[in-house]
This record gives sequence, C-alpha cells and structure tokens, in this order.
Amino acid sequence: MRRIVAILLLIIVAVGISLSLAKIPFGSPETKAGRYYIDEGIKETGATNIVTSVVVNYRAFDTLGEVTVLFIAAIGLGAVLTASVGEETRKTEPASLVLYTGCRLLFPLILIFGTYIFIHGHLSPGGGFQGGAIIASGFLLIYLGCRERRISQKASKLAESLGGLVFVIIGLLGLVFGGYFLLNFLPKGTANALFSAGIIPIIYIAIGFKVGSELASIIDNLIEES
Amino acid sequence: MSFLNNYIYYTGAFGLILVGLYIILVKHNLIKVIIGLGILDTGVNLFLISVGYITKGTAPIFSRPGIDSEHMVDPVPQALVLTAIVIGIAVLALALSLAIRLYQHYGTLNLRKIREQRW
Amino acid sequence: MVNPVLLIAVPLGLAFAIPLFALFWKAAAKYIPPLALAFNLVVSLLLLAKVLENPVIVSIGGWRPPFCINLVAGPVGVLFSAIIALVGLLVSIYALDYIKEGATEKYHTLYLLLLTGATGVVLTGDIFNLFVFFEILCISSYALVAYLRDKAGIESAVKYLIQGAVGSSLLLIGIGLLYGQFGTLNMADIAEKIASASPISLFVPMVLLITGLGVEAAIFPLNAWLPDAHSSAPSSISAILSGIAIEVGLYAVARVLFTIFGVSLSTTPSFLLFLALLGILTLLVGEMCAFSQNNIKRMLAYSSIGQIGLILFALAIGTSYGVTGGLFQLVSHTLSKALLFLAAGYMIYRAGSMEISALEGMGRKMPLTCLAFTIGAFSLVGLPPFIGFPSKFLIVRAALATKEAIFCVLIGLALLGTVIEAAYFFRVVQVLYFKGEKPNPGRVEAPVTVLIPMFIFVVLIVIVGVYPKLVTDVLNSAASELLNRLDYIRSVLG
Amino acid sequence: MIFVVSFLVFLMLVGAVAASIFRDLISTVIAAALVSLIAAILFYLLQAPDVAMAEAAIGAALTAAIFIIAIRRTKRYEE
Repeated sequence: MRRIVAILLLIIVAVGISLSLAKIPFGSPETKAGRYYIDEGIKETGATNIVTSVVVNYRAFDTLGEVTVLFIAAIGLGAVLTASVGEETRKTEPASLVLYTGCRLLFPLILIFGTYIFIHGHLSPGGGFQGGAIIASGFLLIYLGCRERRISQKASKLAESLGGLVFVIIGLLGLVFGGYFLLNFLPKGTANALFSAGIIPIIYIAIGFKVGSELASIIDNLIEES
Repeated sequence: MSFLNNYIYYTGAFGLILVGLYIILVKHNLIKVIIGLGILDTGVNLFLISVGYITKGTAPIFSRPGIDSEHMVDPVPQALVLTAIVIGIAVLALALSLAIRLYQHYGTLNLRKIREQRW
Repeated sequence: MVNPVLLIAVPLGLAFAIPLFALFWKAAAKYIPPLALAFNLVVSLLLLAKVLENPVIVSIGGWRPPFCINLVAGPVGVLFSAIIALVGLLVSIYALDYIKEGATEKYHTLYLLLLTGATGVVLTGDIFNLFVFFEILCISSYALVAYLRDKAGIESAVKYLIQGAVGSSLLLIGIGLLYGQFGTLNMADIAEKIASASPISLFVPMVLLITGLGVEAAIFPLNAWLPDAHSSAPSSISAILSGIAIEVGLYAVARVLFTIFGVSLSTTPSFLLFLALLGILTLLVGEMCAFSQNNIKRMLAYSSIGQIGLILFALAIGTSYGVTGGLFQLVSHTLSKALLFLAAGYMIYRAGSMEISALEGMGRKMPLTCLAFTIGAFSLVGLPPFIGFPSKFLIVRAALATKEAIFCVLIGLALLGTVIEAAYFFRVVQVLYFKGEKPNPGRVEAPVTVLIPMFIFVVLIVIVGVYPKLVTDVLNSAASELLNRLDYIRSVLG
Repeated sequence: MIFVVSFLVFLMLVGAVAASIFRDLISTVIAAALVSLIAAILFYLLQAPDVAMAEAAIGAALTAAIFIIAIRRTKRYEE
C-alpha cells in the first residue's frame, strides 16, 4: 500500500520535473551571473580559479553560512552524543604494528597534502573544504590505526572558533575600511602568484582549519564508545 | 543518440533523486533512510552541475595565460554545489548521531516498531 | 550609519567565540545570547525608523546587486528581525535559569545560531542565500529538539530531520530550475525576468519551492513533524519554534509567492483562493486536534498549526488589508504563543507532568505564572483588550471587505475555529484555577529570571492590544512592500 | 565518449537501486559510496574539478566512514 502511494508520488514528481526541464536545454544554459564572473573575475578578485573567486568573494556570505552549518552540526552532534553519567565505555583492541606504523607515517603526509590543497585554492582546483576534508580523513586514519591517540578536544575547539572568528573579523574589517561587509580590501597582486587575490587565501586557510577540525571532531564524537 | 547527448546527465540526476525519495518513503530502517537522503543529495548536486554545463566547455580556471574564456562552464552552480555538499554531510552526521541515540533508547532502528512502542 | 549586515555578522561572530570564552569562564556561554540579541534589538529599532521611508539595500563584498548577495532591509525584514531579537532576548533570559542539565554551553550556542539563521532568512535578497540561512535555522532546531536526549525528544527530532531534509532538497531542486531558466539567483532579478517566462515552466519550480519551505512553515499536509517536535523540545525551544521558526517559514513562503512569482489578486486569483482554502483546512485540522489533547504542550503545538492556517488565510486574501491583518496576526501569535510556552514550561517543571489534569490548583501555587498563561490564552483566542483582538478583527474586516461570498464563508469557518480554540483554552484555565481543592497548597513562584520575561510579554500584549496604532504604521508599509513587487525590484536593481 | 558516460550513469543508478535492495547495511553503504564516487567522476567530466574533489573526499570517503562508524554502534542488518 505504502509502496504504491510512494510510486504514484514519484511518478508525479518525475512528470512535473521533466516538463520543466524542456526549458533548460543541456549544454547551453542561460548564464548571466556566470558570464560576468568569468569575464571580470580575474580583474576584480585576482584569483585564477573562478570557482574560488565566486565561493570566497562574490558569494562569500553563502560560504560563511555554510561553515556555520557545519559548526552547528559538530556542536549538535556533541550535544546529542555527550555521554550521560553512568554509561559504560567499551575497551578497544590495539591495532597491529604494521597498521600502527603505517598510519603514523602517512598522517603527516596527509596533513601536508591537505594544507597544500587549501593554500592553493585560488590558483588550482581545491580549497578550504576539500583541504579540510582531506585533513579530517588523516585524523580518521589516526583513529582507526592508533586507537589510544586522541586529538585534544581543546585544540580542535580552538581551531574551530578561531577559524570562524577570522572569517567574521575579516568581513567586519572590510566594513570598516570600505563600507562593505567582506570587501576584498587587500591588494590583489598579480594573478597566478601564490600571494595574490587579497583576502581569498586568508579566508580559505581559515575555512580549511575550521572544516578540518569540525569534521575531525564529528568523527571523534561518533567514534567515541559511550 | 541525440537523446543520450542531451539528457544522459539529467537522467542520471533524476534517477538518483527518484531512487533516494523512494528509499525515504518506503524503507523502515532509519540508517537506510539516511542513506536515501545521501543519494537524494547527490542527485540534486549532479542536477545543479549539469544545469551549468556548456557543450565542449572547459573548467572555469585560468591555469595558464591565454585560455579561451568563451567556452568556460558556468562557475556559479559549482559554487552552489560546494555549499550543498557540505550542508549535506552536516545533516547526515547529525542524523546518524540521532540514530545512535535512538538505538540506545529503543534497541531497534525500525521506524515502524519504534512508532508502535512509544509512550 | 547602521548597517543591516551587523544583525547577522555580530551574533555569528559571538556564537563562534562562545567555545573560546567557555575555555576561560564556563558560565560565559549563557550570557552571550542575551547580549547579542539585545544588540540586535537596538540595531533593528534604529533601522526601523529609517526603512519606513526607504528600504536600505546593502551588498556584500561591494559588487553591483545582481552579481552579489545583497541584504534588503525593508519594513518586512526589519520588522521581523526586531521581533526575532525581542522574543529571542526574552526567551534567552528565561533560559538562564530554565536550562540546567546537559551541555548547556552547546545549548546556548545553538540557540543563538538558530536566531541568527532566522534573521538571515528575513533579511537576505538572494534565493540561494535564503536556502543557506534556512538550513542554519532548520539544522540548529533539529539539534535543539533532541537536546534533552529522552525517548520522545530523539524520536521527534528524527522525524523532523527527515521531513526537513527532504523539504530542503526539494527547495534546492526548485532553485536549480530557476537558475537554469534565468541564470541569476538574485530575487529581484528573477522577479524582473519572470514576466517573460511561460507559466508552465514556472509552475514546477513554484510548487517545489512552496513544498520545501512549507515543511518548515507547517502548511497542512506537510506538518506531521510539528506536534511531536514542539511538545518534546525544552519549553524555551518550543517557544522559539512556535513563535519564530514557523513564522519565518511563512515569511519565506510569502516572499517567494508575492515577490518572486508575482502572485496577486489581479493575475492569479484562483491560486490565492486555493491557498486560502489550504489555510482554512490547516486551521480547522489544527484546532480540532488541539481540542482532543490531554498533554498541554501538544495542545499548544496543535494550536500553533491552527494559527498558522489563519495567517496563511489572511495572506491569501491578497488585498493590502488582508496582508496587514496576516502580519498583525503573526506578531500577535508570536508574542502570545511564546508567553504560553514559557508559562507552561515552568508549570510543567513544578507539576512534573505534561498532562493537563496534573496542573490542577496551579493557580494558587504559582499565581503570577498562571496569570501570564491566562493572559496569553485570552489573547490567542482574541479577547479584548489583548493583542489578539485587533489582529483577528482586522482579518475579519479584510475578508468581509472583499465582498466575495467564498471569503465570507471561509471567515465563518475561521470563526468556528476560534470558538473551538476558546473552548479548549477555557478548559485549561478552569483546571488551573477552579479544580483541585487543597486547603494550603503553599506558594512556590517561579524565579525572577523567569518572571521578568513573562511580565514583559504581558505588558507588550496589553499595550499593543489597547493601542494597535503603535504597530499599524509599520505593518501597513510592510504589507505594501510585500505586495508592490515593482518597487522592490526597482529599489534593489536601481 | 557518450557511451562511457552512459555506462557510468547506468552503473550509478544500479548502485543506487542496489543500495535500496541490500539487507546488509554495510553493503548498502558501500553501494552508496559507489554512487558518490561515480558522481565525482561525472562532475569531473562536466568540467567541475573543484566539486569532483569535494565529492570524492566528503561524499564518498568521509560519509562512508561515518556511516560505518554509526552502523558499528547500532545494528548491521535491517529487520
């Protein structure tokens, strides 16, 4: 019964959407905003990766909201999963030596790779979110391989808070100096250089730390035996 | 052939959306429903990216000077999808933590059984 | 120069800083939300005087409007942000004493972020940005509903999360369809271009957007999550969810319908009629269910559904009278329902049960709290001299002024709903005061931090009820902002 | 080229349907991760390398990991 209703509903959705898809031909979209960003992006923001200039400059407010969403998820997950008094903890077996050594060897390399990704976000594909996710996967490896090791809760909280604060404060500095929130008030430099594009790399580094520590703390909270 | 050329990505995206919705509507296991939410998200993201594609386009990155900007794909949907992916994992993580708590309270993840034994 | 972006940036920054403060001083967390919301209230009131003449449009990042995200602080946006800051401030004072168990620091952070998200939704002028702030609002409310971590809380949070997540996916598909057709995300820009599009290709995105936003706004077929979520959250959160979250959802629906799609009495009367029917249906279903409840918080939650139906009906009348009445009813519902949940929260805390029968004789144990509850109930029913009376009166007058038979019939049904509402609220008041003969119950009043916010709510309800002129100017210009989309487009795009 | 894309889309949909059929939740998660991974390849083919990276790192790897952690703390088989 439930299945039939569900399938009927899905057919309605499918028919409705395919009707409106006729107006959006694949391969030749109407791109007013996108065209503008491609044409003016380098001149106005100094970032050669246009996606980055959209994410961190033209639509930086969305990105601020997005890191907030992740922050909420990390905090909410902590609030839901914090062990109440009296819950027992299970013991875990240590991993084998090969796994242990392998994880410890790989971990710094993963960190460097993640950092590289978010520092070069304005030049090449990648950025704060991707780099942060890679760093978090490094922590995941540590949790799986070296089970007695934990990142300190304090350090991860600090990185979360500071990352978010740097983002907001840079935005407010733009308001102070130029009258617009999140204005790119630093010199743009020459395109394709590491030190270019004004506030974009700074914000992406802050996002990288924030996303990395938040995803790591989400994994930490989930994995904790409570 | 021209149907494939024009609609294959849309087909994939809406296939995922429909399968995701089907899982959410029909399945009783909470973890499975959450997986359905994940599949639904992926479908929506694929749809958004396909909306911005330009035939024979290139990525919107000026990695070396003198790249033809005429055929660059639209960067805006890509920015939107980056946002949507992160929001998606935030919702999934919160949902999983709720699922773990729910299991501790009820000893099952079957939503129908949970509905029967509440209060 | 007061910049509306401060309304979002400052609370956001303070919320990020809460874990940092908590490292040094544990109790700091609970004082930050009142501080941030007091700041927001001051900024909103300063802005309110200015936006009555001209809307303040600020762009983020300093680019030209269609190419950047911009905030539109018109009368509607600033009115809502002032209400959010006011109710949020009072409820956060209430929570100082009310929230004792669990990870309180996390509660306060999530609480502040929820209200920041709500402020963002009402101020933004960009449809994807609206989605992002909507997610902030929704995700923090999922987490807060589950805050007590009891069986009911977790179960209803799961239900809420699944329905909300499906809703936001549909919303995102709708946004994608709009972007594919118009190549822009700015609401004013879309609204300008929408006139040249064919109605069939607009219908599907409109349905998707309304469905996605309607989950949060609790419009009739989409509100299965509401009674559970509102009744099993902590009472302070129930007050915010009932008083702010659904209203913000309804605002988003109104903004999408009136501003983006240009639904109006002259172009699409049948669609408005459909919405009015939906509103009355929501109203009747909500009030009937509320009537049969024995759990006081579930009763209040169902009554919220009924009120939302009434507001939707008033908005769907589509005349400037009707929209003004809808907004007025929205304000009155926010104040009254928040007061009711706050008072009920402490009575439940004392009685140890949510059953209405367990509250017998509370009128002698906690006279002030019960008085506040009674005033809230009378105001919601629409008795003079409280705020509910002028707002309901305005809606009735607007419905009769249309001079159409169907609206007169519908307003008759709405009045029937009010009668049902009066019946169940009077039953509770009777239980509070006239049941349970106990010679010397002993007075145990709620603490001062709980009484002060309730007192301020009561004062506001009475003052606005006696002098509705205080708010009608703002409401009138807010209604005309919602209805005159051409002015909106012109003021944003220049 | 178009046939490669069609094959990938077909594989992706098969993965999604498989995710809805499996009773073992670990298999379901792996099928869902396959869907994400193919979606990442499709993103790359659609000239969105940024999104492809994010989807591969977040959508396929981290999501699968947190699902498996959550399943370990609850129940592996669907009833």
